[in-house]
Amino acid sequence: MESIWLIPLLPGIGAAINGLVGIRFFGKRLAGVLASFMMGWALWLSLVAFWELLGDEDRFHQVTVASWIPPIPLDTVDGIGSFSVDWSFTLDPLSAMMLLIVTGIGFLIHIYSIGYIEHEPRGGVARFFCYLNLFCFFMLTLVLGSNFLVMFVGWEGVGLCSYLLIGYWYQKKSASDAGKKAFIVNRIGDWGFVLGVFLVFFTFGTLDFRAVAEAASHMPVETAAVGFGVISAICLFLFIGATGKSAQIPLYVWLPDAMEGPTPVSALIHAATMVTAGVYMVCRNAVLFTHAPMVMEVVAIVGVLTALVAATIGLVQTDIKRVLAYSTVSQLGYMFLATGVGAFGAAAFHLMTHAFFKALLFLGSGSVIHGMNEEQDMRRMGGLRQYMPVTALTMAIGAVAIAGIPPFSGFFSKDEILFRTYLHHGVFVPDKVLWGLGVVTAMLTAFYMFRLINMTFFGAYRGPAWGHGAEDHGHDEDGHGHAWHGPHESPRWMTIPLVVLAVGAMLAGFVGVPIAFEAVWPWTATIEHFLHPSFVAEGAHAAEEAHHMSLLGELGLMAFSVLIALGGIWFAYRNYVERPEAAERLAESLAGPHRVLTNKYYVDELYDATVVRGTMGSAGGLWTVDRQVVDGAVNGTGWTTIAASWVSHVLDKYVVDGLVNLTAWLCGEASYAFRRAQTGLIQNYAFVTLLGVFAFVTWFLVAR
Amino acid sequence: MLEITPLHYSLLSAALFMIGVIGVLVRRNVIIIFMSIELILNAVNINLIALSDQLQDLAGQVFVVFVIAVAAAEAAVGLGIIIAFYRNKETVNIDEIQIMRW
Amino acid sequence: MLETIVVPLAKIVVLLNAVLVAVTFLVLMERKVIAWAQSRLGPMRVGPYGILQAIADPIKLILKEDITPRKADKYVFTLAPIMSLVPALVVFAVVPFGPDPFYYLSDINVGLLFIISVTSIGVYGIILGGWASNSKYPLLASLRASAQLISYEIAVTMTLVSVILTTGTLSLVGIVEAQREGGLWFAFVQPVALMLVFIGGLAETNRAPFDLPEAETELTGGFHTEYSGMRFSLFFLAEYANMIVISAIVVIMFFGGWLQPFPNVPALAFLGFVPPWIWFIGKIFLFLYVFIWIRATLPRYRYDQLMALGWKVLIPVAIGNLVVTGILKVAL
Amino acid sequence: MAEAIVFWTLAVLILGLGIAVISARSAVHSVLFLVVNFLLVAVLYVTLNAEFVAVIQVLVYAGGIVVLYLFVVMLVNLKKAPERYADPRRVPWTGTLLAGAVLAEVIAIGVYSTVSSDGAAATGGGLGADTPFSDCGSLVSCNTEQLGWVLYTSYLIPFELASMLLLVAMIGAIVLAKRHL
Amino acid sequence: MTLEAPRASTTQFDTDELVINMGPQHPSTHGVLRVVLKLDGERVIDADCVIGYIHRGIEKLSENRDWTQIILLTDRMDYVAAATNNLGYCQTVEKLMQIEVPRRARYLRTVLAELQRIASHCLWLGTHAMDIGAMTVLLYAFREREFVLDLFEEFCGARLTYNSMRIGGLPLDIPPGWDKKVLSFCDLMEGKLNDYETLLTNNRIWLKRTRDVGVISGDEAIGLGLCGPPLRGSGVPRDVRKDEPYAAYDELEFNVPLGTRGDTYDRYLIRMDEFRESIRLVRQAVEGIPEGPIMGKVPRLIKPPAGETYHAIESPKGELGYFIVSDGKSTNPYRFRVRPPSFCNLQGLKRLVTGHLVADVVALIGTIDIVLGEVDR
Repeated sequence: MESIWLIPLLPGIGAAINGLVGIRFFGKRLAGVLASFMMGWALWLSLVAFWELLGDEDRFHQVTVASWIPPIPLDTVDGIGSFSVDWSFTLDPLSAMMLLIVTGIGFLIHIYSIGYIEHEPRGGVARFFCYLNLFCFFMLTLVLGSNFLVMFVGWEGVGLCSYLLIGYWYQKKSASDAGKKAFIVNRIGDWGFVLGVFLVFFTFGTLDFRAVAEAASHMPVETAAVGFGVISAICLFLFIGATGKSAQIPLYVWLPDAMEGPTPVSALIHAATMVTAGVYMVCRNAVLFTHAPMVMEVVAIVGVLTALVAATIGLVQTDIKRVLAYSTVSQLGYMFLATGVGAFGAAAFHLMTHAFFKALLFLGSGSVIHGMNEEQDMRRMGGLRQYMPVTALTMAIGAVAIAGIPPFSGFFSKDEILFRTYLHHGVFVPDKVLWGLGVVTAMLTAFYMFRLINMTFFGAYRGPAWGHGAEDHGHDEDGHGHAWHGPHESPRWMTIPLVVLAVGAMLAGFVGVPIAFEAVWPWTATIEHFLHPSFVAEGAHAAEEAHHMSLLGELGLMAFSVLIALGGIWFAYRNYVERPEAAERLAESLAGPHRVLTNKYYVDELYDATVVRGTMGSAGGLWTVDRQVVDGAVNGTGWTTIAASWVSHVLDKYVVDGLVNLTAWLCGEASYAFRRAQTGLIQNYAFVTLLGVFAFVTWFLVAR
Repeated sequence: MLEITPLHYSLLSAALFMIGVIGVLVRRNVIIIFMSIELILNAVNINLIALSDQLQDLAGQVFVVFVIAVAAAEAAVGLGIIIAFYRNKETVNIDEIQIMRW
Repeated sequence: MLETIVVPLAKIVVLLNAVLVAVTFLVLMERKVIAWAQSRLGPMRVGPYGILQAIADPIKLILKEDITPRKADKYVFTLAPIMSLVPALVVFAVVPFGPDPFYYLSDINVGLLFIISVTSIGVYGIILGGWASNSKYPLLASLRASAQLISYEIAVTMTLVSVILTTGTLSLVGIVEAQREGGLWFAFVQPVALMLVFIGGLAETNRAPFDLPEAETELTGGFHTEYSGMRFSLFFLAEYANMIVISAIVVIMFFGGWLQPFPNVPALAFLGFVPPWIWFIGKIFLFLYVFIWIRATLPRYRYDQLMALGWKVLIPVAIGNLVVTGILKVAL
Repeated sequence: MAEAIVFWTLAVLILGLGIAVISARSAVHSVLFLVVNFLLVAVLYVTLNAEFVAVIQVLVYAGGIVVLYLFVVMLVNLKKAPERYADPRRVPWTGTLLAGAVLAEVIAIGVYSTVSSDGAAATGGGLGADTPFSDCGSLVSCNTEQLGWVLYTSYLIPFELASMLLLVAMIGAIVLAKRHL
Repeated sequence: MTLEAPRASTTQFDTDELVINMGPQHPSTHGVLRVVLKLDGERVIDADCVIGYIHRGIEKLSENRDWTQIILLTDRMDYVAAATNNLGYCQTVEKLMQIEVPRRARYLRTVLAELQRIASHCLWLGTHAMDIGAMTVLLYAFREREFVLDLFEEFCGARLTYNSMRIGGLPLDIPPGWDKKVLSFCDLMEGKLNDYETLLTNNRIWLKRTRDVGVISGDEAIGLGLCGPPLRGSGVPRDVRKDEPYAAYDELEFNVPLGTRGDTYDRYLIRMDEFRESIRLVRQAVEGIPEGPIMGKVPRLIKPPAGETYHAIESPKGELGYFIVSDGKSTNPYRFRVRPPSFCNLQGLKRLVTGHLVADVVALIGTIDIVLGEVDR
């Protein structure tokens, strides 16, 4: 465990090698294998660290590598505090879980990428793996960082890598635009995060998570009765940060656009790891948030609204990756819903299962896109089951998992969230409203996921023809020099990660079986017990809130949600497999809502009209002011100066210059007498020096 | 005469120093003037080394090392100037290098 | 009296004669080895297999007319070959041929620096020889040669510093002793340094592929074009003596001087029956053979390429080696 | 005795060669005398138990700086005699006399102080202090390692400054001497 | 290098031009060539070739010799490739007189010409490598050249100036067993070529000395009138054997190696390939020698009809052409003019060396492969 600092460093080294040397010199395979090897090594170290953590009583281990910022006196609320930051890393259950997710899924995605990226030019491959490794470096720093500032380094770093990777095909304008969008939107969130960090230091005088939690646990809980206090402010700011990184309302708009990046990137960054950083951060500060119930309520509302809105948009999207993107937003909403109702364990659990099945789905979609020669539109697919059986099967597993059908992983985590929401008593919102919205979202989820599966893998093939005389679909522009021979299964490099992830998506849920199943499965709620120490302050005794309900009621809820999900699946099956034309009729009959959904509620347009136009408009206004008023003033000043200077000039020329010239003339006349001493012969000057020495030595001789 | 004291070294140093000074004053070839300066520096070094040995203090030797470094720098830059000058004027006679007076 | 004057004097006489005789036979060896490399026989007439050629060559050179060009600077012209040879021979004062004081003239505590500084004097012979001839080609060649020598001297000296760093002593005997105690020749500890010193040594002795100063196809004989007879043979002697010096430095610094291979391995202890000085001289001749071998094989560098190699490759690598050595020295 | 012989021989040679340096007609000869002079000074250092400095003197002065001089002398190879023109205003002989006078005065001071100071310690180790030179093995002498310690501890900053000076000089010399930058 | 700097005027301060003579007694000018180099430092800014040191007036001399005697004179032009000189002359006269040469003679002429090419290239390789400092290759290449000379000696009795052809055919038929020896020489030579290439082709120093040295583009090479390997090194596919086949070349298979960069290294590679092509040609020709006479129907008194003709062959150095005018009355040519490849290629030297260092000059003289006997005639 002492060497956990090595875990982020290894991909960092890989990135450095690939970036500094690889882009010029490495072959494609070498770059990929090097990056994957570094990730594999990091995975191995993570597993070792995890094993050691299991054997550790404290479930907490902190390693300080070096001092970063030496103590600086800074103002805090308690007078002058000492601001010092170390490069220190924490291993506790939460970070250990994240560690395994990041290294494990990261490793699989690296391997997958070797196959996915092989048609890129040589330097591009090394650049890609450099970025990917760099991302893992920062993500691991974020996860392991034991104080806000180290986390912030990782936080910004993953933002940077996300930008770089979204814009990986930077020649494509849409890709570079999407990268910039992601970067700028994230900056808004970071603004909140940074303010939160400032406030944390100002309040607690430290940035260490554990110390902050410890200090916060001694402060009163800021319920509605107590009022909106400093902890609530901190939490709100931090949550703004989280909305940016985790794509929640109102800052979710960047994530769908981020699908311009290569698919492994979408899987790793925009589904499995980076976007969950916000959730992770909220969980990490669970103690703070539990002391601010009003903010918790806000989190829950934002979460559930995001989940619902994204799910509805996802219903009508036709781009396979965009469906998944909105699905990701929606699932992240679920996670925030969970944190909002205080179920941090459930949030983390859903984070983990989501990482599995969403990475799986993305990689599967990548495989489909790869096999369809960069085709992303689902309307051009269909019936691909027979061409790419492995992809179809694994993606179907992923879809079942996300829909929440037992015993696949999604069922356990999502059900846990819904169950906890059901039990939650809100501050502003009436009880069960959040739950109701969550259930609706669950149904929508099941529907759009199976819509995706059905449109892609079932039904008739609707894509372009291939072979001799095939219609050229403009796909030759993408620079892949190879001819397309129809949809095909992807290479081994890509399918093996799919299979591994599918197994994970199937089985990951069993670490968090609900207590209701105690009778048939003795190891219930393992993960929540495991994670619990991370969510309470050190001193606080581990009093788990008892969420009790009758066994029957709990099972009923589960059955209800499963039924809902099955309903969604059935609806999708009816509309897209049995009677494909039904979907179009439905769309026509609901033309208005359909158009709204297709245009994503016009949010982008809204932002464009308000924020972007507003900024541009005000900039134009300011420019006008600048030109008319400021420049006018400057020009006026200039004219005045010219006029004044003319007066001054006259004075200068005759009076001042006259004096100066007179002086110079006098000097010049006088210097004729003296200038003979300046012979220009250096040796004469040296002679004078020697004369001085002579005088001095003579004085010395005589005076002694 | 037979017992060599630091005074002997100092006087040797003084004599060599003055030889250097005379060289600087008498010769007109800039390069030889530079060499005379090197002689002066060496005279100083002899003094430093002798007194370092006498006073059992390494500072003298350290200073000699620095003097040698300075001499190297001086030679490099000085000779660079001579070369540059020679390229333009085709002379190294110091009496012809005097147009910057007045 | 015996200890302080007679014995050292006798050693000096023996050593100088040995070196000069070794040089004459080295010339023969070079001719023979190159001839074999070129599928020729080499000198065969004088003595059996031409062995006495080693005697005949010097005699011929000594008996030849010693021409001094009319416009040459006579004193400097005479002095230059001497200034070239003397440093090459003086170096042998500190070269240890064996472990006991019997085998060397002196073991001073700045031995390596002494060698470096004395060899740096040798460049005067070349410059002055070229200048005093009062002729274009020799002057060009001598300026080239001295620039080459000074450039490569920087690289070699820097590299030797990294070896000094590993031993902590400047004494040549101390360096060899350090290799005995370490049980490993420095060739294995400092392989980069070995390559640098060897390449630098080739350049400093003006040997192929760095034999620009005497590139006969380009500058008709280099700085000693105007020399003949005895004075030429002094330059000649100096060059070959320098080869021996460089070989000796390489052997002492990297191949354990008089030590047998792997001195600490008991299984190889039987090699101890060979006297140390034989090991030493044997290794030197091995390196001289490599020198000759390279000359028979490689074409010649161009002057700018040679300087680029020195300044852009060898010196940076030497500095890098020094830094790495320093870091390792501190870290270990 | 031996020390005296060595000293006087060296002193005479050093001074003689010094005079030769400044009086040689040809600059090349001057350089040659200078080299030999430096080598002899190095020998003098050895007698004063400063081997390291002696070797540095040979390596840097004789092997480096003077080679530079030689290069320049050859590059500035003039067809016309470099010292043909003499400015009428120069004062060489007065200067020489003055230098001689200063030397005489210095000698006088030295001799005078030797005669007058019995307790040399009072003047801070006066020049004439008749403490004989120490043998090898003391703290100061014969010790390259000691010199290294002092150089890298007490005199570290001057040492680094000297290296900066050399760097600056190097760049300056390149800029000055390069024809087309 | 401010040695004896000739100064145009005192206003030009920065010109340090140095004029040095390379040759006529210089080890690497391949004979008595004198090159006047104008140097800026070590960089060549101008070069003038001074030739004529061994001018013997061969062209004028030929106008006073009868047609058969001239063959002897042609031996003395490119004295390291005498057989090709003979071939060119004989074919020109045959063209003038419209004599049919028997097939056997044509095959034998091809064998001789290609053996001569191998010998000439051996000499070039040795001296070129020697100039750049690889002394061992010289002796290796000369060893193999000796074998060729032995073959010639066995055929015609001479080792350098063969006088090996006659107008209308050959003076002698080959000795018995000669063809076997030629074939075994071909096998030997192939192995030796690999030896040379091991020493040079991938040698870093060799690459440094030849790569990108003396680069000349194809257009420029044509403009300067270069021919032979220097022209083909710049990628111009010009080979008289292919373009205007003579002797038996139209019946044999061979490739014309071409360079891409036009630098010294490419010219080196081309000549190494030409070695191999020549061996291939010799093999084919020797194995395909037909039976039959070795002399065509030639009148006892050779007296071509009045007229003029030009005929060129591909000598080892390049395009060797003869221009002959006959007045139809006398027994000697009215006008005799040679277009020597060495002379034409030497004109490119100034262009090649300008901007390079002095040390490259020897490499470049080596790469254009001149023989002063041919340049001066």
